[in-house]
Amino acid sequence: MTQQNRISGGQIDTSQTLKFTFDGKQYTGHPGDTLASALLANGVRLMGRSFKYHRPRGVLSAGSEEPNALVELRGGARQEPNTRATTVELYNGLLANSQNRLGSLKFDLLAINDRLSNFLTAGFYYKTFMWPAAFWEKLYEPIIRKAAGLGSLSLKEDPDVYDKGFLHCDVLIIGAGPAGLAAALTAGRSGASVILADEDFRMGGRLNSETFTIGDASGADWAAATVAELASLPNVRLMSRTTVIGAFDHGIYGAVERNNDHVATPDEGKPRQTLWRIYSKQAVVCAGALERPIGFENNDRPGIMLASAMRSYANRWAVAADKRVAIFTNNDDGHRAAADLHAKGVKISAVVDTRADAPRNNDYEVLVGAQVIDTKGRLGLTFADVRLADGSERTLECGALGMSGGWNPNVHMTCHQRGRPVWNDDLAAFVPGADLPAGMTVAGAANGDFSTAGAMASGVIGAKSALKAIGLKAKTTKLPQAEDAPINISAFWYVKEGKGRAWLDQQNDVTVKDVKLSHQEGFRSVEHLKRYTTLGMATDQGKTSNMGGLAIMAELAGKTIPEVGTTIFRPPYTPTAIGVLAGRARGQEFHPKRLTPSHHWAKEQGAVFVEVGNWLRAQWFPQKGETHWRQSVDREVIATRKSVGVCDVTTLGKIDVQGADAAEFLNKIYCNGFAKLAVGKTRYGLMLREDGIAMDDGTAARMAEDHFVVTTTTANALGVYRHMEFVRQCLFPDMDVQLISTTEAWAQFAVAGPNSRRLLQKIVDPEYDISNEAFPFMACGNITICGGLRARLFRISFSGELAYEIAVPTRYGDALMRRIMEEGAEFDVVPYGTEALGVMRIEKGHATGNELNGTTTALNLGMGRMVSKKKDSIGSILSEREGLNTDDVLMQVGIKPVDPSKPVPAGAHLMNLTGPVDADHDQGYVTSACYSPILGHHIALGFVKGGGNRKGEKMRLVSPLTKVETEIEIVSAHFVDPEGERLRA
Amino acid sequence: MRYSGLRVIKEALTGHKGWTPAWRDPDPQSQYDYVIIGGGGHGLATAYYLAKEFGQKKIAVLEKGWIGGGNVGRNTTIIRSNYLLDGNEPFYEFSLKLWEGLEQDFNYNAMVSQRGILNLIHTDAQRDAFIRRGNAMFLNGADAELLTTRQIKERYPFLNTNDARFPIKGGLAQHRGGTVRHDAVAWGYARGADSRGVDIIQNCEVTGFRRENGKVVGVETSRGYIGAGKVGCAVAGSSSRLMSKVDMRLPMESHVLQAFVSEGLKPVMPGVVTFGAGHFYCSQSDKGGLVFGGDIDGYNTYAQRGNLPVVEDVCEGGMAIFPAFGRARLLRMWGGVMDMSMDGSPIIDRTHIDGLYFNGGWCYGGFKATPASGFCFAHLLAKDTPHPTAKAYRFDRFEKGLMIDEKGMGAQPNLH
Amino acid sequence: MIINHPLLGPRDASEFTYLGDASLIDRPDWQSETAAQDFYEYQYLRDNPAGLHQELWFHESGDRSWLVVTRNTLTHEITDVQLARDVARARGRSK
Amino acid sequence: MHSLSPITALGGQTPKITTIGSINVSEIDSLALASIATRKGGKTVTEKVLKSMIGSVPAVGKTCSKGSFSGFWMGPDQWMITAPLETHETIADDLVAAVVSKASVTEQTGAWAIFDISGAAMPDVCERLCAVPIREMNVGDVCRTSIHQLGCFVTPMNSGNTLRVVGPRASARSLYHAIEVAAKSVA
Repeated sequence: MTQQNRISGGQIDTSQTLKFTFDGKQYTGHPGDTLASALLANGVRLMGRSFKYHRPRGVLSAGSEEPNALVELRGGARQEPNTRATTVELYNGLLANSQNRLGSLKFDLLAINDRLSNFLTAGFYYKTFMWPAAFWEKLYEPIIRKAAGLGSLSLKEDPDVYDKGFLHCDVLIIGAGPAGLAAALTAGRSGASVILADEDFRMGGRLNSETFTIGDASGADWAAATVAELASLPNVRLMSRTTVIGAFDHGIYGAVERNNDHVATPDEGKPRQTLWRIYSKQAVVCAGALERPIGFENNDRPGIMLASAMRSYANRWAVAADKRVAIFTNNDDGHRAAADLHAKGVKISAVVDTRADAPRNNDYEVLVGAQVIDTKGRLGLTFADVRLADGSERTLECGALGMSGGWNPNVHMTCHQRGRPVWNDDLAAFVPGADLPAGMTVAGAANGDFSTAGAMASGVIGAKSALKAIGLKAKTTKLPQAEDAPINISAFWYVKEGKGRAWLDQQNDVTVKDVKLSHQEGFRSVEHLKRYTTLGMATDQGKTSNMGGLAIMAELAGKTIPEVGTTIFRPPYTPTAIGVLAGRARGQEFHPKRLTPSHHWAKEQGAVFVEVGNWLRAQWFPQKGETHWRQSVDREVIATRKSVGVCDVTTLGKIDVQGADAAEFLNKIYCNGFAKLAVGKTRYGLMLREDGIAMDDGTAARMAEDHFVVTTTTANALGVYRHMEFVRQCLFPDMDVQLISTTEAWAQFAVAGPNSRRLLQKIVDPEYDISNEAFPFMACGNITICGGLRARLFRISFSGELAYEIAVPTRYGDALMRRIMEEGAEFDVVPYGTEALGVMRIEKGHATGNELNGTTTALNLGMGRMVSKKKDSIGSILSEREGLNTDDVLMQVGIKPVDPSKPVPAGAHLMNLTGPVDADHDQGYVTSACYSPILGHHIALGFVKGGGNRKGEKMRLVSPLTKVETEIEIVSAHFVDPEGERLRA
Repeated sequence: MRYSGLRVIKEALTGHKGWTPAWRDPDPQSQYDYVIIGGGGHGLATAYYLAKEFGQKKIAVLEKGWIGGGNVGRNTTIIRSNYLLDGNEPFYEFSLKLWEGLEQDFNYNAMVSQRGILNLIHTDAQRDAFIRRGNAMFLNGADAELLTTRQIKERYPFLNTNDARFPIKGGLAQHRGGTVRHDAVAWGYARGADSRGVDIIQNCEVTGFRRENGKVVGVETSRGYIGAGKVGCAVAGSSSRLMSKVDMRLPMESHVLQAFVSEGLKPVMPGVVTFGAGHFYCSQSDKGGLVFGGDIDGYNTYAQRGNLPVVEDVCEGGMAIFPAFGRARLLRMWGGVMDMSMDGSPIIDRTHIDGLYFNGGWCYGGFKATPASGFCFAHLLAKDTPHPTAKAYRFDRFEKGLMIDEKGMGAQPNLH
Repeated sequence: MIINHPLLGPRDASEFTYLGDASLIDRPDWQSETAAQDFYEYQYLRDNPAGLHQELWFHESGDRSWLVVTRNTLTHEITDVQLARDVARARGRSK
Repeated sequence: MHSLSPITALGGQTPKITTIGSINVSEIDSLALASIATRKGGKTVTEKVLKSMIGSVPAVGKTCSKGSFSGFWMGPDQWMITAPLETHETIADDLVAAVVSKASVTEQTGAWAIFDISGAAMPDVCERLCAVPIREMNVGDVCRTSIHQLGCFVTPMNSGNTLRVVGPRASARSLYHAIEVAAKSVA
C-alpha cells in the first residue's frame, strides 16, 4: 500500500523511509511522523473499537487528548496497552496492533453490543443482574469482565528500567507553544534558571500545525529559531518529550521525560523514562487549549475528527485526512481547516457553519446557519447529511469531516489543588479561576488568549510577573507581528435533530441520550452525571467530552453552565507508566540492603540469610550432611549451651547518650530507674509509650558518669531514636544531653556459653581481667584486644548462658569474627544464627517483638513492678488506667504440650480445658514457639488471662486455621536456668 | 418501582420513559424525629435501616454537597472481615454478612463481588501474626485460609517470586472478601431510604446545633433551621469540624489517603492482594482498571489531595510484587479525608450531650463497614443501646484503657 | 510539600517524619491531682482544625531537629516554621 | 600494633575505583571520623578545639578544613570531624581529651562509607540521586539528604568537579549500586 494520502510540505523527512506494521500489515512512513499520521497517510482510518458498544473508531485528535486510536504498541514483555497512536513517534520496525476486539478490527463480534445499545443504556447494570443472587460471581460478572477492559498486558516482567531525578529552577514553563516560547525568551534572557517542558517531540505547539506567519517567517520557523536561541542560553533547560503530570504543593511539579519511547529498545542501562520532581519558585502554565467536537447523530465514524487535527495532519505531517473533506463549525477557526487543505489541493465538499452570519469564501461552498444531522459509512465516513438554514436537506460526499465546537483552555494544571475554573461567556469556555496553586501564572490559549499575538503577548506578561515575584528584572522582549483575529464563536453544543445517538464520550460510548436519562433519573450533579454515565472516566479523562456533557445537563436542568460546574481535574495530566513512578526501586533494589560486618564471612560459611527489616542476618549455618534447618539450629543451640557459640548482634540499635543530665534523661524515657546505676554497670531498661504500653526494651551501659551506650531492638531502632530526640528537644529542652546513633559504628558479637570466658581471655589483652569477680554479670567497660585495638565489652546475655558482647569499630568486625572462630576452635565454637538465638531466648523466657507487639504493658510482660512510681517517666501515669490493670489481665506465661511429641504453634489461641471454643471464651494466645533441643519438646511463650496464678493449669491450645488442637500446661516462662546461675558463673 | 432484568427490557422497548428519579429532591421540613448529618455511605445506610429494620418515621439525611461525594465515592472498594480483636471482628463479620444479602435487600446491583482477599506474608513474625488473626476470624465465625506460596502463585502467576527483595512466604486469604461498586452503595441506600419516606436533602450544610437546656433539639443549616428529636452525626473526615460546634474535641485527626486507578485492562487480577513488606494493595474493577493504594500521606489535611512521594512509594510497592504492572499506566489519582482515630477503630456512641449521637473514626476502613455501621447506628438511635457487635466502640474506651488497637501503634493516628 | 527549615532553608517534606499536633509539647505535670485526666486529654484528644494547625515534624534525613510548623490543613500553605526546642522553652518547658 | 586487619565498606581489602563513561566513582577508605556536640556551657571550649583542629567553626550547612583535617556541620551545636586514618585512627580519643567533658564526642569512623563521584557529568548524576540543588552548591557547602532511602551527607569538592557522598556503611553496596546505575544512565 503506498502512502496515498501524502501531500506536500510538512515537518517530516521524506528522504528516509521507516517500515512499521499495524495488525500484521506492513506500511511505510517517515521520520517526524506519528503512528496516527503514518496510518492516515496510508489511507487507514479505522484504528480502534469503542469500550462499551465496540463501534468502529478513527483518530479524533492529533495529540495526547486522543480517545479512540488506542493500540497495543510493541510486543512481548514490552507490550504497552492503550497507547495513543497520536503520541507515538514513528521508528523503523515499529510494531502495533489494534485492541479491544473479539476477532479482527473490521469484524469485531462484540459489536453486537451496538445492536443491543437500546438495552445497554447508561447505568443499566445497576438495575439488573440481581437474580439469582449467586449468578453474579458465577455468570454475569465473569462475562462482563471478559468483555470489558481495553488493551492487555503481557504479564511478563517489565524489562525496561526507569530513572528518578530532582531539578530546581526559578521559572518552570509548561508548554512550548507561542506563549511558552515567548515566556521562555523573556525569562531566559533575564538570566533566571528556566525549565521549558513540552510533551511533544518537537517544540512549537500549534505553530507547527498552523500556516500563519510570525514577523516574516512561518510560525514553525519562528518556533525553531526561538528554540535555537533558548538552547544557546546555559540557564535554560529545554525538555521536549516531557509531560508535566501534576502540580503539587509549594511549586513542586511531577514531570515524566520519555527518554527512549521513540526507539525500539533503549540502550543497555539507559532508562525508558525518567520521573523528574521539579522544585520551581514560579511556574507559567502555557498548556494551550483543546478543541471541542460537536454532538450530532453518528458523529463518531472513522474519518470524523477535530478540525485542528485535520490541519495538523495537513500542515505538520503532510497528510490529507481524505481525498474529499467537509467541515462543521460554530466559529471562524474551523474555516482555517478548509483554507489550509484547499491550498494543498484537497477537495472541500463544503463548510457547514451553524452561524447565520458565517464568513463566505469563493474557493469552497459555505452553508451558513446549517447543521450536520447524520452521517453514513460504518467502517469509514462516506456521506454527511446537512439540514440547511431554509429547512431543506443536502448530502455531502466526504471521507473526512472536521468538527470545531470551539476551544477549551487547558485549565487541568491550574485545578490540581482543588481550585475551580470560571466560565467566560465570550469564549464560551471555562478559563482558569483566581485560586491558583502558589507561584502559578497562566498564559496563552490556556488562559483564553487564543490568537497567536495574544498568546505571545500574555506569555511575556506571564514571564515578567513570575520574574517580578522572585525579585528579578526582565529585559523588554520585542515580539514580532502575528495574527490576532478573534474566533467569533457562538456556542452550539449538539444538534437536536436525530434519534439522539450523538456521541459525547467516544471511548466510553456516552451519548446525549444518556445525559438525558441521567437527568431523568435524578443524577443531576455533574459528579453524579459523570459516575452514572461514566462520561469522562475513560483514558482521555473527558478532555474532549466533559464540556459537551455538562453544557447539555445545564440545559436540561434549567441552570447556567457555571452553576453546573466541572468535575475535579486530577493528576496525572495524561496517563503515566506505573514503572516510571517506581523508578529504580525494583527487584533487589526495592529497599537498600544493610549487611552486618560479618556478612562476607557468613556467606563463605554457606549461611542461610533472612530479612530483618532492611538488614540481612544469618538465620542458621548449615553444615555438610544437614538437610533440614532443624538439624542445624538444634546443633547450634546444643553446642552453645554445652561449650560456646558466637552471633553477630550488630543490627541491634545502639545510641550514644552523653552529657551531665544523661542519667536523668534515661530516667524519663525508661520506666525503671537509672540515676543510681554505677559506672561500669549495665541495666535492662523497659521503654513505655506515653499511653503506658511497652514500646521497646534494651540495655543501658554506663561507660562513664556522663556517657551511656543504650541498645534498642533491631526493628525499633529508628523509632526509638526519633522518640528520644522528641523527649530531649520538645519535653526537656534544657537538659544537658546529646544523642547520636552508633548502630553501624560498632561491630558487636555475642559470645555465649560456659567456655565463652575462656575463649575471650585469648582475645582480650591480658591487662584486662574479665574473670567473674573482676567483670561480673551486667558489667561493661572499655578494653583493648589482639594487641591494642580499642574495644568494648558487656556482660549481658540474651541466650541465658554465661555470655559477653564484644564490640570493635566496624572496619575490624570481619577480622574479629575470624579471630574468634580461630581462638574458639579448641572449644568447638560454633556460629549461631537468629533461629538458634530465638530458641535460646524462648527457653530463657526473654520477650521480643512478638511479645512487645504494641498492645502489651509492663504488667502483661510480668514486669509491672519495674514501673517506678517514685519518678516521672514517659507512660507511667497512663499505665495505671483501670482497663490495663483488671485482675484477669493477660500475663506472659510459658506453654508446654502435655503430650511432648505435639507442637504448640505461635498464633494459636488458648481455651479452657472444657467449654465452648469461640471468641467469647478466648483465654489468650501463643506469641513465640520453637522446638527446644535442651528439653526435647516444643515450648512456647504466650499471654493468658490472669496467667500469673494459672501455673500448672491444663488448657486447650486451638488453631482452627491450621487444624491444630492440643492439650497444654501453663508453666513458668523461664524453661532453662530459671535461677540464672549460668549468667553469674 | 422495582429494578429487574425484565424492567430493563420493558423500558428499552418503550423509549425509557418509565424510569423515575432514584431518590426525590425534597425541600427540608421544619421538624423530624431523626436528622442524620452526612449523606455518605454510613449516613444513608443509617437512615435506610432506621426506616426498614427499626420502623422509624420522619427521618432526614442532610448532605452539604451531593450524596456519595465523600469517602464512599473515593475509596478502593474493598470489603473484608479479616480483623483480629474481639472489639472489631464481630462487627466486621456482621458487616460482611449484610453485604452478602445487600443487593436483594435494597434492590440495587452494587456488584458485591466476593472474589477473595489475600494478605501476603514475608517474615516468620508476620506469619505468626496472621495465624493469630486467622484463628480470631474462625473463632468469630468468619472464614480464613493460610495459603502456601505455591498456591498463591497458581492464582497470581505474574507475582514476583524469583528475585523479590522480601520473598513471599505465604499468605492469609479470606475468600468471602472482595470488592463492591462504591457509588452504587450510596445510590442503593439512598433509593432504599427514599422509597421508605426518608427525606434526602442535598446542598444542605449544617452550620450549628440548637440546644434547649443542654439537649440538642435541632440543627442550623444553609437551608434554614431543622428541628430533630435525635441528631446522628456520620461525617467521617469532617467529624472534628462538626463536633467542635458543640465544643467537643475528638480522639481523631483528619488525613488524606490517596487512591489510584490505571487505564482499563483485560482481566488479570482475580481478587484483592495486599503487600506485606511495603504499602500497596490492589484489585481490578469490572471495567478493567487496576484500583490500588497504599499508605496515607501522614500529615493532617482536609484538602482531599496528596503529594508525589506517596504516589512513588505505592508504585514501588506495586512493582515489588507485580513487576509486569510497569507497562500499565496510572490514569487518575485522588484523595479522600480519613477520620483517623487514636487506636485505628471507630466510635459509634452517644455523646455526653442529650439527643446527639456520633458515628466516626473509620480511618481508611469505613467502606467495608458501611452496612454494619448503618445498622448499628440505627440500632443505637432507635433503641438507645449499642448493637451487640458494636458495644466496644465507645468514646470512653481511651480514658479507661480499653483501646482496640489492631496494629499496636498506639495513640498516633497516622500510624494506624 | 516544602518546609522552610529555620536553619537549613527550604527542604522537601519527604525528608521529614510527621508526629502530630504541637500540643504534644505541653506534656502535663505528672504530680498534679488531675494527672490521669490531664494525660488522657493530652494523649488522645485533638483540635484537628480545618485551617491553621501547629504540628511537629522531625528532620529525619536532615539535621535531626524537631520543628513546629504552622500549616493550613485546607490549602497546605505553611506560614511559620520554628525549632521545636525554642517553642518548648517559650511554653515554659525546661528540665 | 594490634593484629586485626580492616576491610573497606564494600568488603574489599582495597577501596574500589571504577570509571563509567566520563564519571569516576572511587571509594574513600582513608578517613577517621568523630562527631562532637557542645554540652551546656561548653561553647567556648568546643569552638576553641574546632578552630585549632580544622581552622574555624563550620556554620550551618558548611564545611571547612585545615591541612589534612576537615569538619562539617551536622546539626545544631553538632559537627563531624574527619582526619587521615593512617595517622589519626584515634581522633575520637584525642577530641575527648581536648574538650575535657565540655562536649560529647563519639567514634564514627566505622559508621560511614564514602564515595567520590567526579567528572563533567557529576551534576547530572547527582540530580538522579538526590534533591540537593547541586548546580547552586559551592565547595564549602554540605547537605544531608536521602539517596535511595539512605541518609547521606553530600559536599562538592575540588572546585565543583567532585561530589563526596558520605552514607551509612552497612548499606555501602546499595549506595554504590545506586551511584553506578545513575552514572550509567548519564554516561
